[in-house]
Amino acid sequence: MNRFSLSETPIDAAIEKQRLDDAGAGACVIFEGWVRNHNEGRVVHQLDYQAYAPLALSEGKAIINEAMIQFALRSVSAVHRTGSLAIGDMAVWVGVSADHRDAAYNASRWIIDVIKLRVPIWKNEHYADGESGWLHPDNSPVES
Amino acid sequence: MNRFSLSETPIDAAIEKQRLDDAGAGACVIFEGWVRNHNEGRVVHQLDYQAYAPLALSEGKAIINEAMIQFALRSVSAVHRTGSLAIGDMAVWVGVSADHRDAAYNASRWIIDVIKLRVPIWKNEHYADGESGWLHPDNSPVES
Amino acid sequence: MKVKLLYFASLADRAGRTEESVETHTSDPATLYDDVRQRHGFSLGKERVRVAVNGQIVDWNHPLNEGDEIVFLPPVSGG
Amino acid sequence: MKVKLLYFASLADRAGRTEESVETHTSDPATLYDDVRQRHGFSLGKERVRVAVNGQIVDWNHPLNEGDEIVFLPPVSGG
Repeated sequence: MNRFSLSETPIDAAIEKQRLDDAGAGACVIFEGWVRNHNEGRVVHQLDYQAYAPLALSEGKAIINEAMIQFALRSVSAVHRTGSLAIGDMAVWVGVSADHRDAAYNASRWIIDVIKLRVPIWKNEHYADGESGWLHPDNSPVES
Repeated sequence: MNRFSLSETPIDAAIEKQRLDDAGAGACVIFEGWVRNHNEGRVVHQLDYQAYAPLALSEGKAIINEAMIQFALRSVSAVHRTGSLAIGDMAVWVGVSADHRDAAYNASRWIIDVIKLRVPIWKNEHYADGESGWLHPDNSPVES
Repeated sequence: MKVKLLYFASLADRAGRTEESVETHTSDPATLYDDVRQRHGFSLGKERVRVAVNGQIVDWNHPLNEGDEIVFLPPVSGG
Repeated sequence: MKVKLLYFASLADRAGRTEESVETHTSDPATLYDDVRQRHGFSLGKERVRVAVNGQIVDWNHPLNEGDEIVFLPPVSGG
């Protein structure tokens, strides 16, 4: 079961994980991105994620298909939140299962790195000082 | 919250994961080892894990303490099953949270690798042909 | 011809809108971005922007057609 | 002196027991392992075995004392 989805509501990690079940799999690696209370030395209160949904879905699916080709995996599932998130909320969930842990770790890391580079989703941080700003993939501020 | 434990009963991943919560953490990486239905070309029906419990606990705790020193982590928790496991059962759960995903992935991989090398736990595979055997860390058979 | 532009994130903030319809004589996204950039005062150069037409990432010289939905994508920051 | 030996995994299978008390005159685990290995027919050499005394991994020349709990650890396979 391989899929990429967007969710406007909190991600249910337990449901996502069920998609990875496979009697041939010996290793499962899950990455979760959580909203942190700090970034680049500033106190963060809240985040908004905005997505260009049709392209985000097709890019996300393409990334998962590429991972299935590159790595010896059993299953992959990934979901990214959109909308407003509070500190501690899950922003992204990426799960893979594989026969061996080498492939599982390598694929997991590759998928989240490539999601962050290619999928059209933007993060807007709201800071304690009342300011907010759109961020780059490296979490530095964007000048529009 | 950092701990290593052994469990004679099924691991509850949701409870383990709660130990990782930290408002400063932006990344969480979870590794799960599952009982696979095959190893080195043989069909596996069941596994037993035997531990030398006092040393397994002290070695496991030492590994987690070393990980906290080596990597920029917020929290670590790991638990290993003992007793009889069926295909698909979770044999080991390792969770870490960190500000950044680099540290989370590196620590997760290091911890499971070192658990497999150092913690006195032994796996006995029961094969479809009725045979069984103790295994090495590389899953090759042990000659006693 | 008439095309539809969608704006996201920092470009939407700068443009003060999330979409607009424009009449254009340009036949490729590169020239269209130069126009739009000047009009809205975007500081991001093309080397930091990607372009999607009708939901697909395309090259800057991709031919444009009547009714296309065009999105200039500022650097993404998901995850 | 009397010490207690625990056996696990393949060594327990080969020894046909999970523990035994032994009277020994040897003062270090290296010599004790040689004795036990010969008696039970273990094929694993010391280079592939670790030794724990009273729940701690120790060197092969660690001094042994009356009542020690000694475990020769075959290669582990957790995870």
